[in-house]
Amino acid sequence: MALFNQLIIIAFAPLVGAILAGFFGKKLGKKWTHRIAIGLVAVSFVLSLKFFLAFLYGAAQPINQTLYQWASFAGIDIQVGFLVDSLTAMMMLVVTFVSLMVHIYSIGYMHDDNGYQRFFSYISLFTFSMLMLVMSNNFLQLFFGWEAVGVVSYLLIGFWFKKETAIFANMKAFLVNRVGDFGFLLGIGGILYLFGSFDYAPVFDKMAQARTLQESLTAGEVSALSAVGLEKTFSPWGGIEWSAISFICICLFIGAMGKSAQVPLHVWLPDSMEGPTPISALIHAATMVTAGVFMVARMSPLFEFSETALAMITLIGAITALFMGLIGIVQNDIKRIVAYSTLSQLGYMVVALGVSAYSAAIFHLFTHAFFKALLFLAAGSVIVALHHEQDLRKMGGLRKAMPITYWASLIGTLALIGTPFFAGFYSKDAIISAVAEADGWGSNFAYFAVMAGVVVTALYSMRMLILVFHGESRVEESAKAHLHESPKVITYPLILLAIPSLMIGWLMAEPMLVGDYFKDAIVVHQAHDTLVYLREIFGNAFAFGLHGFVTPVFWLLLAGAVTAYICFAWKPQLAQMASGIFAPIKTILQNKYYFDDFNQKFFAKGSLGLGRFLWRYGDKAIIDDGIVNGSARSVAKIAAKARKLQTGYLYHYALLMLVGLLILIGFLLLRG
Amino acid sequence: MSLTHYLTVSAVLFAISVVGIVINRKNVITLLMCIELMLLAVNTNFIAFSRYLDDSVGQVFVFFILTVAAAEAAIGLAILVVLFRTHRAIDVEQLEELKG
Amino acid sequence: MLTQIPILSLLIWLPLIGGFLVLFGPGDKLLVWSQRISLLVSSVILLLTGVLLYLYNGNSGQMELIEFSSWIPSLNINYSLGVDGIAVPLIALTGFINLLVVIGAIGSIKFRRAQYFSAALIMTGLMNGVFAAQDAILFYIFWEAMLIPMFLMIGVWGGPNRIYATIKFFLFTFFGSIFMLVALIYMGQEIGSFAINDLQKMPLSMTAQTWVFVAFVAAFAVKIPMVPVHTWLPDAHVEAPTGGSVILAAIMLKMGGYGFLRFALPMTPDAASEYAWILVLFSLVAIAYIGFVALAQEDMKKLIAYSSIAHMGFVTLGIFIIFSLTASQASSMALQGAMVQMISHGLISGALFFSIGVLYDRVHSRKISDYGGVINSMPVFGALLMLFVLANAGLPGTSGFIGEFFVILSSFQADWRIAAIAATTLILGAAYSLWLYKRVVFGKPLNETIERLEDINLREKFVLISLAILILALGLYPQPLIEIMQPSIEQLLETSQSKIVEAVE
Amino acid sequence: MSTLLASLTAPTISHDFWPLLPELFLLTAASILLIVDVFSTDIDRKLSYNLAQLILISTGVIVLFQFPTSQDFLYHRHFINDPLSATIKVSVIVLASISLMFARPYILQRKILRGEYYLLHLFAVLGMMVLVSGASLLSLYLGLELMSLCLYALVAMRRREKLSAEAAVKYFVMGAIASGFILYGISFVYGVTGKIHLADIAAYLTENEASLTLRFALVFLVTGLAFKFGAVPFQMWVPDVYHGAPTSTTVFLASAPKVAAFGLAIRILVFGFAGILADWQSLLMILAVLSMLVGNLVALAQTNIKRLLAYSAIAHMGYFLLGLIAGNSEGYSASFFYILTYAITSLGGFGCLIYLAKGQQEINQIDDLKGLGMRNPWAGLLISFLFLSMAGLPPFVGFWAKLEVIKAVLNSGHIWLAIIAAAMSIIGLFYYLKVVKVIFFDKPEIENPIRAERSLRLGLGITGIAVAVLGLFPAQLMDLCQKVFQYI
Repeated sequence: MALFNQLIIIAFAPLVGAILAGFFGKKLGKKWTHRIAIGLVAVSFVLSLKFFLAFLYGAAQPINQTLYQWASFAGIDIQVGFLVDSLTAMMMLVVTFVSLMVHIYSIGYMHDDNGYQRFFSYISLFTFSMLMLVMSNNFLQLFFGWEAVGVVSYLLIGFWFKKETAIFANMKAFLVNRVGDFGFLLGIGGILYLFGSFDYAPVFDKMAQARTLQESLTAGEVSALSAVGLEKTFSPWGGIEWSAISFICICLFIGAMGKSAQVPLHVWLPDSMEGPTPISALIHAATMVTAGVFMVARMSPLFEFSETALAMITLIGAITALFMGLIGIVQNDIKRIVAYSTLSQLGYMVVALGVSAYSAAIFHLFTHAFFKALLFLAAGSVIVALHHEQDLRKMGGLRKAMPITYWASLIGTLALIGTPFFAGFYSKDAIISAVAEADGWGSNFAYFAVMAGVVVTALYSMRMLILVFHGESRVEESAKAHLHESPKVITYPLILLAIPSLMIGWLMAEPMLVGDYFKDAIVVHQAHDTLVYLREIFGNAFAFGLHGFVTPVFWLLLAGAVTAYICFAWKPQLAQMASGIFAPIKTILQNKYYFDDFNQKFFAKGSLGLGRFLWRYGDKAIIDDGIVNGSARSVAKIAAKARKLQTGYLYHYALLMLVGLLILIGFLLLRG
Repeated sequence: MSLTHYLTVSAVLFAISVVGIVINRKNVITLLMCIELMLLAVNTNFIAFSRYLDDSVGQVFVFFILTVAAAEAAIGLAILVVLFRTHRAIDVEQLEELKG
Repeated sequence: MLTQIPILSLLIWLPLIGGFLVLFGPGDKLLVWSQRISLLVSSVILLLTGVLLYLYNGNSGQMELIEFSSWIPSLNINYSLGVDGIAVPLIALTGFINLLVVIGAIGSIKFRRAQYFSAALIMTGLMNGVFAAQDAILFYIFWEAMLIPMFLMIGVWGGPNRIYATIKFFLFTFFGSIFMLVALIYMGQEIGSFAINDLQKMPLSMTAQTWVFVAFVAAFAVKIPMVPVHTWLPDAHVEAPTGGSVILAAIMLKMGGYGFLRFALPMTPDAASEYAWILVLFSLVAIAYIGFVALAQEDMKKLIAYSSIAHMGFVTLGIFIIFSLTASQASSMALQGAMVQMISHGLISGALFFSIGVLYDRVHSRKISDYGGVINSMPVFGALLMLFVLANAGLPGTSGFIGEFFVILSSFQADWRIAAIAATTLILGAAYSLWLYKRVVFGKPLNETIERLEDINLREKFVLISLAILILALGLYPQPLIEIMQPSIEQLLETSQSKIVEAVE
Repeated sequence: MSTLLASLTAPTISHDFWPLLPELFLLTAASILLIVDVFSTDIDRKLSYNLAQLILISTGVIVLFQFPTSQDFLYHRHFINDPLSATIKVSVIVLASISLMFARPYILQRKILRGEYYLLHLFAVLGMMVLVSGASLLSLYLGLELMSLCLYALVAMRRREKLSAEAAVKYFVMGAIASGFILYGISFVYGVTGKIHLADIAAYLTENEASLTLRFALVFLVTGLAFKFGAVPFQMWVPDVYHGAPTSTTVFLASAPKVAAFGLAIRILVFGFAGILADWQSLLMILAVLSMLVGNLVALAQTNIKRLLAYSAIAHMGYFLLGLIAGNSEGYSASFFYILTYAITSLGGFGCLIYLAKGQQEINQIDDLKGLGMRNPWAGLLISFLFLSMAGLPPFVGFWAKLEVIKAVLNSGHIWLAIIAAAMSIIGLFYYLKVVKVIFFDKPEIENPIRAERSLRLGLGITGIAVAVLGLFPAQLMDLCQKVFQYI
């Protein structure tokens, strides 16, 4: 079977599943619904795996083919098509695998929800949209997938549409994402303006030319760009000139900030936890939120040419990585902690992008997908066991009751904090070393941030682990009674995710980090190549793992872990003391740096107020009452006055007639 | 006496008649008389001109005007009678129901 | 054989005749009869539009299916019809919407039904006339005559404040168009012909062009409507019956854009390019300002009405941005955007007004605050409305996206700041659409009336689903529509350019 | 009567009376009817009515039979017989007969059971016929007076009615003043030129420069014309008379005399004073603008429908004058088309008031039309046709009328006039819409459906349908209106 047809199957099988589950779910019944949905996702998983392996063993060439012409006129061709190279293949694998896991997991998690079929159709639809996003070979389709995943996430966050918080959260998520898309669309506009095409290929070719030029003539980027005619500039107002490339890159990155929840557009992600836990794992940890990272990596040929954009990316990533992690420490909602850790991990990826260690970023994306999905699903398993109880303070000591879940989350946590040999270790160390290498603007701060982030990550992760599974149980009596390990449909996905979390790191680190797996997908300029050092010291995965124990990173995470142990397991009163001492900081953290309050007060209330104002005074008062009805009124007034002339007295009539006559005569005389 | 004198006379007559209509507040009969006066002023004009131009048409015209004036007066008086029947008075001032 | 039939005349006169047949027929006494006739006629019209699409081969971009017969020789006014790629889609839209309106009316109109049907049919005929007329005066007659049935529709079946609304609507539109009439007569008696084609060719001095252009803008800006002459629309929509709102939003507004494309651009290109910036400015105002105003509405219909104004802002933006574009590629993209936006807005706003009608028939209120948690009792409706709302917010994959996308991108070619302002619709549009949806559909059932609502019946399903299908189909594969329009759009650009040369020398 | 005139100005009565046949026939027939009516015992004068209609129709037929193809002056050039006069005659007759249809049931119900009523109609028509064929100031004057006197009487016809009497007095006095003005003007024209034949005056004006006195006289003539049209500032009588007169008379008053007056205007201004066109053009401009302004504005404030129609009539005269202002045959034909169609429309407009007036009770207020659309959809539809046509909306004939005059005035280069006309027609639309709104949107107080006599339904049907049909196929009438001016 032709490769392209396989791609079509990969993309559209989940869509078929979604349609069947959505329209015929009630007829099919729960059992057949999930069977069909899972089967179809499994198909695309298997095929994606095939592609991934093909690329991994260098057997495959990138495929770039058009499915159909979406619109074509006046020399503009906008198509729907697939570009599959190593990067895409990896993303496809991640998406389909996690999605498959979540599908299976959902059988158990959503078991007695009357929106069962709807849920399956949604997650299948999401899988389709995400695949369309990653497999796209042009900006329009990218944008389509971009918005489609946004919509499905909107639907899924608001899945329990009776919960006021849920339907608030999903609208918030969509709108914040739209803010990002605003920038993204402008970026696409810039692409069309600069390259006159929507497809990746011409863009990348142009940039490749520029790159070769630049490396031949050592004169710096502007001359190279001008040589290929890309040195155009935009001017926001008189005087100031922005280089078009930087403008485009920043606009695109604003889109990425929306999707990948970077400060200040991160506010939607914690609230998105209102949705069912499986989708938190699928969408808000593994796949959708990483779309931004993927997009920037995909656009690496562009970003490489914009120091400005890269610096901005570094900065924002660093801020997110550190400060969002800090919030995680004070959260008590199990899912929210994981959410904030996701934010901070996304920060890590973005920092990596900023220092043009794209492959490190993507690798972290890859590993993170597994262990974060794992953590979420484990949390979900706990939540189910406690009958939808999410508060840490009502948990504890669950280790014995639910061993599988415990071990799963233990592995996840270790991977997350970057314990050597675990998946997270390789990606995170790579990022840190890359940042250390970087000398771009803001890279020092970034280095500090990622290092501090290690401690913070260890702290909140261990805290969570301890408060949930260790110590004495704080579970309510009602729940305690039938507290037991979750059913197989829940535990099997945990196990299946635990395995990669454990070993994917040292399996893949070699080809992906230091190898040339991404050679045909990711472009890095010599000047920016920050993974050089890593390559030197890497040796092989095992050696690197051992080397991990002697890096400062390891000691930092140990410090964090130990602190967590002391404060929450050994001497809880210390935690009380600390929170007493750092009370002001704690309040700031608990209020999430007041981002939400500000948005609510300023943007939400503000724009509504502005709308009311414009409506009352612009439309109603000035235009309607003033101009429209006003003129009508004045005409009526004049009419009433003019009517008085008709007094009814004969002699007035005669007089007027005489006057009229005289006027006419006078006029004639004046005309002469 | 030259033509202008006659014209002046008729002009004065005409003016009187119009002014009469305008200032008269009381009796409708007066209006009828004013109208007659107006026509006479016109007649004077015609006679004068016809004499001046030495052309008989003007005088013929006058005859017609006189005839018409008679008919007009007849109609006017008839209407006056109707008015008196309905209003029990023939004051001009009372004619102000139709207005606005 | 098909090529022999005077398809355009049929499209105009069949609905008119049908309308009068229903009007003077037995009326409500024999309601079934009236309904059957109107349904029959409407379906035949839709069939005929199909035939039209089949007969029309838009490769030349010239007028096709031309019909000509002398009408008033003394004034050289003729009954001449013809269509190009700009008119055909609008006629098709008209036929489609009309059928839905008639079907939708069957259940929801409670009194004087037959007259309602006839009003709808008559309007359809007249609107087809507007799009098919190739003689300026003939165009004006259809354009103006169409106000009368709409006036009656709003006034008879409208809401509590209908009188004010309908008279406001009539006067606003008349105010605009009367000056257009003067302009048309002026041009016509200058060259002794009212054929649109001749008027497009005739050279005009700059001053003359300016005045004529002002008159055109007065007419079409009111119709489309542009800020600040838009205030008639919310009132008219709020008071109009569902069908009235649908026709108003889906087709009547499009006439403004059609008029700009057919008259203002080719007849007065120099004046247009001279003052394009003003209209671009007001289009941007419409997009941003109206976006905020829509956010503040408490009445569902008013909200949708305002969103229509914002969406029409994209049409005018797309039309007038071309004058600051150098690449013909970009300008045809802009015009494509404007046209697609018109068609898709016809579908989407129609769908939204139908949906509101569905709610209104059940709850008899348009206030958003009287709703909440509708989805609990009306899941199917909720799902469909979700699609429409997202389409209204310009979601890729729905038709609502294409127009905005093209217009924004092409205006980026002119000046990225214009694009930036226009792109705020991504945020504002989503904000008011989704907030509306949240308040009306999501949440717990507000009260037991909401709890006991029955979901849409077969008739309503048919109407809404057929709209949904079209919206998705257009969004996923717009190419057929674009192919129909492209040659005419190039032709239009051609005529609008060439005249500039004439007038310069 | 005009035989008399012919005999007087001619040395010997050796003339071909053939062209005069319609007038002669009408005169004799009317006189016979007078005698018949005196002896008829029938209380509601059915016979007289039918006879009157018969006479009108046969007169019309005669006119059509000898429809002139050329323009020739007869009887010492006091009488002109050309397509224009013939056309106006026919239309006047038609209008008169339709208004009689409307009048019949009205006067039946109100016991205005005098044969005179029909007689006066006939004589008024005779007056108009003479008027439009007048080729000299004398014959014009006589025709005018004959018409006016009959109308005065007709207004006073409801003799128990206070308003009717008041209206009659006002109309009479003002009319008399107007004709006084005209006469005064004529006298000066005669004085300066020494001629009373229009042709001679025209010739005089081509030969020598117009003296101030002559233009002074012209003002008086124009004033008289303006009065007959009811153009501002000589409109004061219009609303009062339309209001006070019995509706049956108003119907007639608002239609036929306007057309006749158009004839008068053409004769005097175009046949006589074409030489000083610029002068009367500028005078008419003032009148036109004022009329459109005042008429539309004040109509806005009316609650009485008869007065509303009266003021709208004033406004329409403003539009109508635009055509004359153009000062070329195209403009005249536009005006002619306008006045004809307007006459038909207003005939219907007032006719519908009669149609709705039941028994003794009158239709005065606009609100009396409430819910007509429900009580009688057909009538509602036809009546709204009439009003929309007056507003100049397509596809009704009023639109074409406006289009033609605006085209004419644009053609003559007075763009500002066209713009004023357009702006005013917006105000106009507003009050016409108010009427349509009352007809269709308001709930009726009395639900009972309206049933009316056949003649009424006929009259209303003719006018209403004519308005619509002429709207769709105006070409023939337009061509006619242009043909009649081909001799100028």
